[in-house]
Amino acid sequence: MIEIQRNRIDVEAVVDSVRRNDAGAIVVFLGTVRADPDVRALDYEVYKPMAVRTLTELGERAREKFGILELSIVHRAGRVPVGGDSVVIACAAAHRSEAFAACSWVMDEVKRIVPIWKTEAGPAKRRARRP
Amino acid sequence: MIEIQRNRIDVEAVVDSVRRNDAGAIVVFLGTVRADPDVRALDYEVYKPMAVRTLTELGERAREKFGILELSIVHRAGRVPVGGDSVVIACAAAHRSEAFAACSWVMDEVKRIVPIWKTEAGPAKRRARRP
Amino acid sequence: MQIQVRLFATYREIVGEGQLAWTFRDGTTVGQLVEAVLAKYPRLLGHEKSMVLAVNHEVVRLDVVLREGDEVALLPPVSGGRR
Amino acid sequence: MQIQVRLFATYREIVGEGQLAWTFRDGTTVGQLVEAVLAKYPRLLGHEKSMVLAVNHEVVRLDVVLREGDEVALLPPVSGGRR
Repeated sequence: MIEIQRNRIDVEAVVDSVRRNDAGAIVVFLGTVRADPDVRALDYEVYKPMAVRTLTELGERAREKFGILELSIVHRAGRVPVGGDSVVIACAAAHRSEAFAACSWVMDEVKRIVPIWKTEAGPAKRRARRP
Repeated sequence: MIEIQRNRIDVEAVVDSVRRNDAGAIVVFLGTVRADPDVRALDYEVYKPMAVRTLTELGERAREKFGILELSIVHRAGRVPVGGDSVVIACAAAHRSEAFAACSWVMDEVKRIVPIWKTEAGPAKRRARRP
Repeated sequence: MQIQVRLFATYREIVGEGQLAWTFRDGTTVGQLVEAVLAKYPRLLGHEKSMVLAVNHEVVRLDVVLREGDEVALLPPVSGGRR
Repeated sequence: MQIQVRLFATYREIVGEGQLAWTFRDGTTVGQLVEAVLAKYPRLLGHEKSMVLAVNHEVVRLDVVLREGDEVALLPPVSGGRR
Protein backbone atom coordinates (compact mmCIF):
# COMPACT_ATOMS: atom_id res chain seq x y z
CA MET A 1 0.00 0.00 0.00
CA ILE A 2 1.54 3.28 -1.17
CA GLU A 3 -0.69 6.31 -0.63
CA ILE A 4 -0.54 10.08 -0.55
CA GLN A 5 -3.77 11.34 1.00
CA ARG A 6 -5.34 14.50 2.39
CA ASN A 7 -7.46 12.75 5.01
CA ARG A 8 -6.47 11.19 8.33
CA ILE A 9 -4.34 8.01 8.22
CA ASP A 10 -6.06 4.85 9.52
CA VAL A 11 -3.13 3.28 11.42
CA GLU A 12 -4.83 -0.10 11.91
CA ALA A 13 -5.54 -0.33 8.17
CA VAL A 14 -1.88 0.35 7.34
CA VAL A 15 -0.77 -2.34 9.82
CA ASP A 16 -3.31 -4.81 8.44
CA SER A 17 -2.10 -4.15 4.88
CA VAL A 18 1.27 -5.79 5.67
CA ARG A 19 0.00 -8.79 7.66
CA ARG A 20 1.10 -12.19 6.31
CA ASN A 21 1.08 -15.63 7.88
CA ASP A 22 4.81 -16.06 7.24
CA ALA A 23 5.66 -12.81 9.06
CA GLY A 24 6.74 -12.99 12.68
CA ALA A 25 7.39 -9.28 13.13
CA ILE A 26 5.77 -6.02 12.08
CA VAL A 27 7.44 -2.68 12.77
CA VAL A 28 5.41 0.50 12.34
CA PHE A 29 6.68 4.07 12.29
CA LEU A 30 4.38 7.06 12.82
CA GLY A 31 5.71 10.54 12.19
CA THR A 32 3.56 12.96 14.15
CA VAL A 33 3.33 16.76 14.21
CA ARG A 34 5.06 17.89 17.36
CA ALA A 35 3.78 20.85 19.41
CA ASP A 36 5.93 23.96 19.28
CA PRO A 37 5.04 27.39 20.70
CA ASP A 38 4.63 28.84 17.19
CA VAL A 39 3.17 25.82 15.45
CA ARG A 40 -0.49 24.87 15.14
CA ALA A 41 -0.06 22.58 12.17
CA LEU A 42 2.25 21.61 9.33
CA ASP A 43 1.38 22.04 5.68
CA TYR A 44 2.73 19.32 3.41
CA GLU A 45 3.28 20.15 -0.25
CA VAL A 46 3.66 17.03 -2.36
CA TYR A 47 4.71 16.48 -5.97
CA LYS A 48 2.31 13.59 -6.03
CA PRO A 49 3.13 11.49 -9.13
CA MET A 50 6.86 11.68 -8.38
CA ALA A 51 6.29 11.01 -4.66
CA VAL A 52 4.21 7.89 -5.42
CA ARG A 53 6.83 6.68 -7.88
CA THR A 54 9.70 7.29 -5.42
CA LEU A 55 7.85 5.61 -2.53
CA THR A 56 7.07 2.59 -4.70
CA GLU A 57 10.74 2.28 -5.67
CA LEU A 58 11.74 2.62 -2.00
CA GLY A 59 9.47 -0.29 -1.15
CA GLU A 60 11.11 -2.44 -3.82
CA ARG A 61 14.61 -1.49 -2.70
CA ALA A 62 13.73 -2.26 0.94
CA ARG A 63 12.51 -5.74 -0.05
CA GLU A 64 15.78 -6.46 -1.87
CA LYS A 65 18.06 -4.87 0.71
CA PHE A 66 16.50 -6.34 3.88
CA GLY A 67 14.54 -9.36 2.65
CA ILE A 68 11.34 -8.05 4.16
CA LEU A 69 7.96 -9.47 3.13
CA GLU A 70 5.67 -6.44 2.91
CA LEU A 71 5.93 -2.67 3.18
CA SER A 72 3.29 0.07 3.21
CA ILE A 73 3.81 3.81 3.26
CA VAL A 74 1.03 6.37 3.69
CA HIS A 75 1.87 10.09 3.73
CA ARG A 76 -0.42 13.06 4.29
CA ALA A 77 -0.65 16.00 1.91
CA GLY A 78 -2.05 19.35 3.00
CA ARG A 79 -2.55 20.53 6.57
CA VAL A 80 -1.87 18.20 9.52
CA PRO A 81 -2.63 19.58 13.01
CA VAL A 82 -0.38 19.14 16.05
CA GLY A 83 -0.73 15.54 17.26
CA GLY A 84 -1.73 14.24 13.83
CA ASP A 85 0.16 11.57 11.91
CA SER A 86 1.91 12.91 8.83
CA VAL A 87 3.38 9.58 7.76
CA VAL A 88 2.85 5.92 8.69
CA ILE A 89 5.20 3.18 7.51
CA ALA A 90 4.56 -0.51 8.25
CA CYS A 91 7.01 -3.26 7.51
CA ALA A 92 6.55 -7.03 7.92
CA ALA A 93 9.38 -9.58 8.04
CA ALA A 94 10.01 -13.12 9.20
CA HIS A 95 12.15 -11.81 12.08
CA ARG A 96 12.30 -8.52 13.91
CA SER A 97 15.84 -7.32 13.16
CA GLU A 98 15.06 -6.98 9.42
CA ALA A 99 11.73 -5.28 10.14
CA PHE A 100 13.36 -2.67 12.42
CA ALA A 101 16.27 -2.04 10.02
CA ALA A 102 14.04 -1.72 6.97
CA CYS A 103 11.45 0.56 8.61
CA SER A 104 14.13 2.92 9.92
CA TRP A 105 15.98 2.97 6.58
CA VAL A 106 12.78 3.66 4.63
CA MET A 107 11.91 6.60 6.88
CA ASP A 108 15.40 8.10 6.41
CA GLU A 109 14.98 7.74 2.64
CA VAL A 110 11.51 9.29 2.72
CA LYS A 111 13.03 12.37 4.39
CA ARG A 112 15.96 12.39 1.99
CA ILE A 113 14.55 11.81 -1.49
CA VAL A 114 10.75 11.94 -1.62
CA PRO A 115 9.47 15.26 -3.02
CA ILE A 116 7.45 16.41 -0.02
CA TRP A 117 8.05 19.79 1.65
CA LYS A 118 6.66 21.04 4.90
CA THR A 119 5.81 24.54 6.07
CA GLU A 120 4.86 25.51 9.59
CA ALA A 121 1.42 26.98 10.04
CA GLY A 122 1.42 29.06 13.21
CA PRO A 123 -1.01 31.48 14.80
CA ALA A 124 0.58 34.46 13.05
CA LYS A 125 3.61 33.61 10.97
CA ARG A 126 4.26 31.02 8.33
CA ARG A 127 7.75 30.00 7.37
CA ALA A 128 9.67 27.04 6.05
CA ARG A 129 10.77 24.79 8.90
CA ARG A 130 14.54 24.67 9.19
CA PRO A 131 16.13 21.28 8.58
CA MET B 1 0.18 0.93 29.65
CA ILE B 2 1.58 -2.41 30.81
CA GLU B 3 -0.80 -5.34 30.29
CA ILE B 4 -0.83 -9.11 30.20
CA GLN B 5 -4.12 -10.22 28.69
CA ARG B 6 -5.86 -13.30 27.33
CA ASN B 7 -7.91 -11.44 24.72
CA ARG B 8 -6.89 -9.94 21.37
CA ILE B 9 -4.62 -6.86 21.48
CA ASP B 10 -6.19 -3.63 20.20
CA VAL B 11 -3.22 -2.19 18.27
CA GLU B 12 -4.76 1.25 17.79
CA ALA B 13 -5.42 1.52 21.55
CA VAL B 14 -1.78 0.68 22.32
CA VAL B 15 -0.58 3.31 19.84
CA ASP B 16 -2.99 5.89 21.24
CA SER B 17 -1.76 5.18 24.78
CA VAL B 18 1.68 6.66 23.97
CA ARG B 19 0.52 9.71 21.98
CA ARG B 20 1.79 13.05 23.31
CA ASN B 21 1.92 16.49 21.75
CA ASP B 22 5.66 16.73 22.35
CA ALA B 23 6.33 13.45 20.53
CA GLY B 24 7.39 13.58 16.89
CA ALA B 25 7.86 9.85 16.44
CA ILE B 26 6.11 6.66 17.50
CA VAL B 27 7.60 3.25 16.80
CA VAL B 28 5.43 0.17 17.26
CA PHE B 29 6.53 -3.45 17.29
CA LEU B 30 4.09 -6.32 16.79
CA GLY B 31 5.27 -9.86 17.41
CA THR B 32 2.97 -12.19 15.47
CA VAL B 33 2.56 -15.96 15.42
CA ARG B 34 4.20 -17.19 12.23
CA ALA B 35 2.75 -20.06 10.20
CA ASP B 36 4.76 -23.27 10.30
CA PRO B 37 3.71 -26.65 8.90
CA ASP B 38 3.26 -28.09 12.41
CA VAL B 39 1.97 -25.01 14.17
CA ARG B 40 -1.63 -23.87 14.51
CA ALA B 41 -1.06 -21.59 17.49
CA LEU B 42 1.32 -20.74 20.30
CA ASP B 43 0.47 -21.13 23.96
CA TYR B 44 1.97 -18.48 26.20
CA GLU B 45 2.51 -19.34 29.87
CA VAL B 46 3.07 -16.23 31.97
CA TYR B 47 4.17 -15.73 35.57
CA LYS B 48 1.91 -12.74 35.65
CA PRO B 49 2.86 -10.67 38.73
CA MET B 50 6.57 -11.03 37.96
CA ALA B 51 6.01 -10.34 34.25
CA VAL B 52 4.08 -7.14 35.02
CA ARG B 53 6.78 -6.04 37.45
CA THR B 54 9.60 -6.79 34.96
CA LEU B 55 7.79 -5.03 32.08
CA THR B 56 7.19 -1.97 34.26
CA GLU B 57 10.87 -1.84 35.19
CA LEU B 58 11.83 -2.24 31.51
CA GLY B 59 9.68 0.78 30.68
CA GLU B 60 11.45 2.85 33.34
CA ARG B 61 14.90 1.74 32.17
CA ALA B 62 14.01 2.55 28.54
CA ARG B 63 12.97 6.07 29.54
CA GLU B 64 16.28 6.65 31.33
CA LYS B 65 18.45 4.95 28.73
CA PHE B 66 16.92 6.48 25.57
CA GLY B 67 15.13 9.60 26.82
CA ILE B 68 11.84 8.43 25.35
CA LEU B 69 8.55 10.02 26.42
CA GLU B 70 6.12 7.10 26.68
CA LEU B 71 6.20 3.32 26.41
CA SER B 72 3.44 0.72 26.40
CA ILE B 73 3.78 -3.06 26.34
CA VAL B 74 0.88 -5.48 25.95
CA HIS B 75 1.55 -9.24 25.90
CA ARG B 76 -0.87 -12.09 25.36
CA ALA B 77 -1.23 -15.02 27.75
CA GLY B 78 -2.79 -18.30 26.67
CA ARG B 79 -3.38 -19.45 23.11
CA VAL B 80 -2.64 -17.15 20.16
CA PRO B 81 -3.51 -18.49 16.68
CA VAL B 82 -1.28 -18.14 13.61
CA GLY B 83 -1.47 -14.54 12.40
CA GLY B 84 -2.38 -13.20 15.85
CA ASP B 85 -0.33 -10.62 17.74
CA SER B 86 1.39 -12.06 20.80
CA VAL B 87 3.03 -8.80 21.87
CA VAL B 88 2.65 -5.12 20.94
CA ILE B 89 5.15 -2.49 22.09
CA ALA B 90 4.67 1.22 21.35
CA CYS B 91 7.26 3.86 22.05
CA ALA B 92 6.97 7.65 21.65
CA ALA B 93 9.92 10.04 21.51
CA ALA B 94 10.71 13.54 20.34
CA HIS B 95 12.74 12.14 17.42
CA ARG B 96 12.71 8.85 15.60
CA SER B 97 16.20 7.50 16.29
CA GLU B 98 15.46 7.19 20.04
CA ALA B 99 12.05 5.65 19.38
CA PHE B 100 13.51 2.96 17.07
CA ALA B 101 16.42 2.19 19.42
CA ALA B 102 14.21 1.98 22.52
CA CYS B 103 11.51 -0.18 20.91
CA SER B 104 14.06 -2.66 19.57
CA TRP B 105 15.94 -2.79 22.89
CA VAL B 106 12.73 -3.34 24.88
CA MET B 107 11.70 -6.25 22.65
CA ASP B 108 15.12 -7.89 23.08
CA GLU B 109 14.76 -7.51 26.84
CA VAL B 110 11.22 -8.91 26.82
CA LYS B 111 12.58 -12.04 25.12
CA ARG B 112 15.53 -12.19 27.51
CA ILE B 113 14.20 -11.53 31.00
CA VAL B 114 10.40 -11.48 31.16
CA PRO B 115 8.97 -14.75 32.58
CA ILE B 116 6.86 -15.80 29.60
CA TRP B 117 7.28 -19.20 27.93
CA LYS B 118 5.80 -20.39 24.68
CA THR B 119 4.77 -23.84 23.51
CA GLU B 120 3.75 -24.77 20.00
CA ALA B 121 0.23 -26.09 19.59
CA GLY B 122 0.08 -28.13 16.41
CA PRO B 123 -2.50 -30.42 14.86
CA ALA B 124 -1.03 -33.49 16.59
CA LYS B 125 2.04 -32.78 18.66
CA ARG B 126 2.85 -30.22 21.28
CA ARG B 127 6.40 -29.36 22.18
CA ALA B 128 8.47 -26.48 23.48
CA ARG B 129 9.63 -24.25 20.62
CA ARG B 130 13.39 -24.28 20.24
CA PRO B 131 15.16 -20.99 20.90
CA MET C 1 7.86 -21.56 57.99
CA GLN C 2 5.52 -21.95 55.04
CA ILE C 3 6.92 -21.19 51.54
CA GLN C 4 5.03 -21.15 48.24
CA VAL C 5 7.02 -22.79 45.45
CA ARG C 6 6.04 -21.93 41.87
CA LEU C 7 7.10 -23.96 38.83
CA PHE C 8 6.72 -22.96 35.19
CA ALA C 9 6.83 -24.44 31.69
CA THR C 10 9.22 -27.44 31.50
CA TYR C 11 9.61 -27.60 35.29
CA ARG C 12 5.86 -27.56 35.84
CA GLU C 13 5.47 -30.36 33.29
CA ILE C 14 8.19 -32.45 34.95
CA VAL C 15 6.82 -31.99 38.45
CA GLY C 16 3.21 -32.24 37.33
CA GLU C 17 2.16 -29.22 39.38
CA GLY C 18 2.78 -25.50 39.17
CA GLN C 19 2.40 -24.63 42.80
CA LEU C 20 3.57 -26.39 45.95
CA ALA C 21 3.27 -25.28 49.59
CA TRP C 22 6.32 -26.48 51.52
CA THR C 23 7.42 -26.07 55.11
CA PHE C 24 11.07 -25.24 55.81
CA ARG C 25 12.90 -24.44 59.01
CA ASP C 26 13.90 -20.83 59.70
CA GLY C 27 17.11 -19.72 58.02
CA THR C 28 16.66 -21.87 54.91
CA THR C 29 18.25 -20.30 51.83
CA VAL C 30 17.01 -20.33 48.25
CA GLY C 31 19.83 -22.74 47.40
CA GLN C 32 18.72 -25.16 50.10
CA LEU C 33 15.15 -24.99 48.84
CA VAL C 34 16.31 -25.81 45.30
CA GLU C 35 18.30 -28.79 46.64
CA ALA C 36 15.20 -30.04 48.46
CA VAL C 37 13.07 -29.71 45.32
CA LEU C 38 15.70 -31.52 43.22
CA ALA C 39 15.91 -34.31 45.82
CA LYS C 40 12.17 -34.80 45.72
CA TYR C 41 11.90 -34.49 41.91
CA PRO C 42 15.11 -36.02 40.54
CA ARG C 43 13.87 -35.57 36.94
CA LEU C 44 14.66 -31.87 37.45
CA LEU C 45 18.35 -32.72 37.91
CA GLY C 46 20.52 -31.08 35.25
CA HIS C 47 18.10 -28.18 34.94
CA GLU C 48 19.56 -26.34 37.95
CA LYS C 49 22.38 -24.84 35.85
CA SER C 50 20.03 -22.80 33.67
CA MET C 51 17.40 -22.23 36.37
CA VAL C 52 16.58 -18.64 37.37
CA LEU C 53 15.29 -18.14 40.92
CA ALA C 54 12.91 -15.42 42.00
CA VAL C 55 11.60 -14.56 45.45
CA ASN C 56 8.45 -12.48 45.54
CA HIS C 57 8.78 -11.72 41.78
CA GLU C 58 12.37 -10.55 41.93
CA VAL C 59 15.42 -12.47 40.69
CA VAL C 60 17.68 -13.49 43.57
CA ARG C 61 20.92 -15.36 44.24
CA LEU C 62 21.06 -18.75 45.94
CA ASP C 63 22.33 -17.39 49.28
CA VAL C 64 19.23 -15.32 49.99
CA VAL C 65 17.55 -16.41 53.24
CA LEU C 66 13.83 -17.13 52.98
CA ARG C 67 11.12 -15.69 55.19
CA GLU C 68 7.67 -16.86 56.21
CA GLY C 69 5.19 -16.48 53.35
CA ASP C 70 7.78 -15.98 50.60
CA GLU C 71 6.88 -17.08 47.08
CA VAL C 72 9.84 -18.79 45.42
CA ALA C 73 9.68 -19.32 41.65
CA LEU C 74 11.82 -21.77 39.68
CA LEU C 75 12.05 -20.29 36.17
CA PRO C 76 13.27 -22.09 33.06
CA PRO C 77 15.19 -19.93 30.56
CA VAL C 78 12.87 -17.61 28.67
CA SER C 79 14.79 -17.80 25.43
CA GLY C 80 12.29 -16.42 23.02
CA GLY C 81 13.69 -17.18 19.60
CA ARG C 82 15.52 -15.32 16.87
CA ARG C 83 15.77 -11.58 16.64
CA MET D 1 8.56 22.24 -28.39
CA GLN D 2 6.25 22.73 -25.43
CA ILE D 3 7.63 21.90 -21.94
CA GLN D 4 5.75 21.92 -18.62
CA VAL D 5 7.84 23.45 -15.83
CA ARG D 6 6.82 22.61 -12.26
CA LEU D 7 8.01 24.59 -9.23
CA PHE D 8 7.59 23.59 -5.59
CA ALA D 9 7.81 25.05 -2.08
CA THR D 10 10.33 27.93 -1.91
CA TYR D 11 10.71 28.08 -5.69
CA ARG D 12 6.96 28.23 -6.21
CA GLU D 13 6.73 31.04 -3.66
CA ILE D 14 9.56 33.00 -5.33
CA VAL D 15 8.13 32.64 -8.84
CA GLY D 16 4.53 33.07 -7.69
CA GLU D 17 3.32 30.09 -9.73
CA GLY D 18 3.76 26.34 -9.53
CA GLN D 19 3.31 25.50 -13.17
CA LEU D 20 4.56 27.23 -16.32
CA ALA D 21 4.19 26.15 -19.97
CA TRP D 22 7.29 27.21 -21.90
CA THR D 23 8.34 26.77 -25.49
CA PHE D 24 11.95 25.76 -26.22
CA ARG D 25 13.74 24.91 -29.42
CA ASP D 26 14.53 21.23 -30.11
CA GLY D 27 17.69 19.97 -28.48
CA THR D 28 17.35 22.10 -25.35
CA THR D 29 18.89 20.44 -22.30
CA VAL D 30 17.66 20.51 -18.71
CA GLY D 31 20.63 22.79 -17.86
CA GLN D 32 19.61 25.28 -20.55
CA LEU D 33 16.04 25.25 -19.28
CA VAL D 34 17.27 26.01 -15.75
CA GLU D 35 19.39 28.91 -17.09
CA ALA D 36 16.33 30.31 -18.88
CA VAL D 37 14.22 30.07 -15.74
CA LEU D 38 16.96 31.76 -13.64
CA ALA D 39 17.29 34.53 -16.23
CA LYS D 40 13.57 35.21 -16.12
CA TYR D 41 13.32 34.90 -12.29
CA PRO D 42 16.62 36.27 -10.92
CA ARG D 43 15.37 35.86 -7.34
CA LEU D 44 15.97 32.13 -7.86
CA LEU D 45 19.69 32.80 -8.35
CA GLY D 46 21.80 31.05 -5.71
CA HIS D 47 19.23 28.25 -5.39
CA GLU D 48 20.57 26.36 -8.42
CA LYS D 49 23.33 24.72 -6.34
CA SER D 50 20.90 22.79 -4.18
CA MET D 51 18.22 22.36 -6.86
CA VAL D 52 17.22 18.82 -7.85
CA LEU D 53 15.88 18.39 -11.38
CA ALA D 54 13.36 15.78 -12.46
CA VAL D 55 12.00 15.00 -15.90
CA ASN D 56 8.73 13.06 -15.97
CA HIS D 57 9.07 12.27 -12.22
CA GLU D 58 12.60 10.94 -12.40
CA VAL D 59 15.74 12.71 -11.17
CA VAL D 60 18.03 13.63 -14.08
CA ARG D 61 21.35 15.34 -14.75
CA LEU D 62 21.64 18.72 -16.45
CA ASP D 63 22.83 17.34 -19.80
CA VAL D 64 19.62 15.42 -20.49
CA VAL D 65 17.97 16.62 -23.72
CA LEU D 66 14.30 17.52 -23.44
CA ARG D 67 11.52 16.21 -25.63
CA GLU D 68 8.13 17.57 -26.63
CA GLY D 69 5.65 17.29 -23.74
CA ASP D 70 8.21 16.64 -21.02
CA GLU D 71 7.40 17.74 -17.48
CA VAL D 72 10.44 19.30 -15.84
CA ALA D 73 10.32 19.83 -12.08
CA LEU D 74 12.60 22.17 -10.12
CA LEU D 75 12.78 20.66 -6.62
CA PRO D 76 14.11 22.40 -3.52
CA PRO D 77 15.97 20.14 -1.05
CA VAL D 78 13.55 17.92 0.86
CA SER D 79 15.52 18.01 4.08
CA GLY D 80 13.01 16.74 6.53
CA GLY D 81 14.51 17.50 9.90
CA ARG D 82 16.25 15.53 12.63
CA ARG D 83 16.33 11.79 12.85
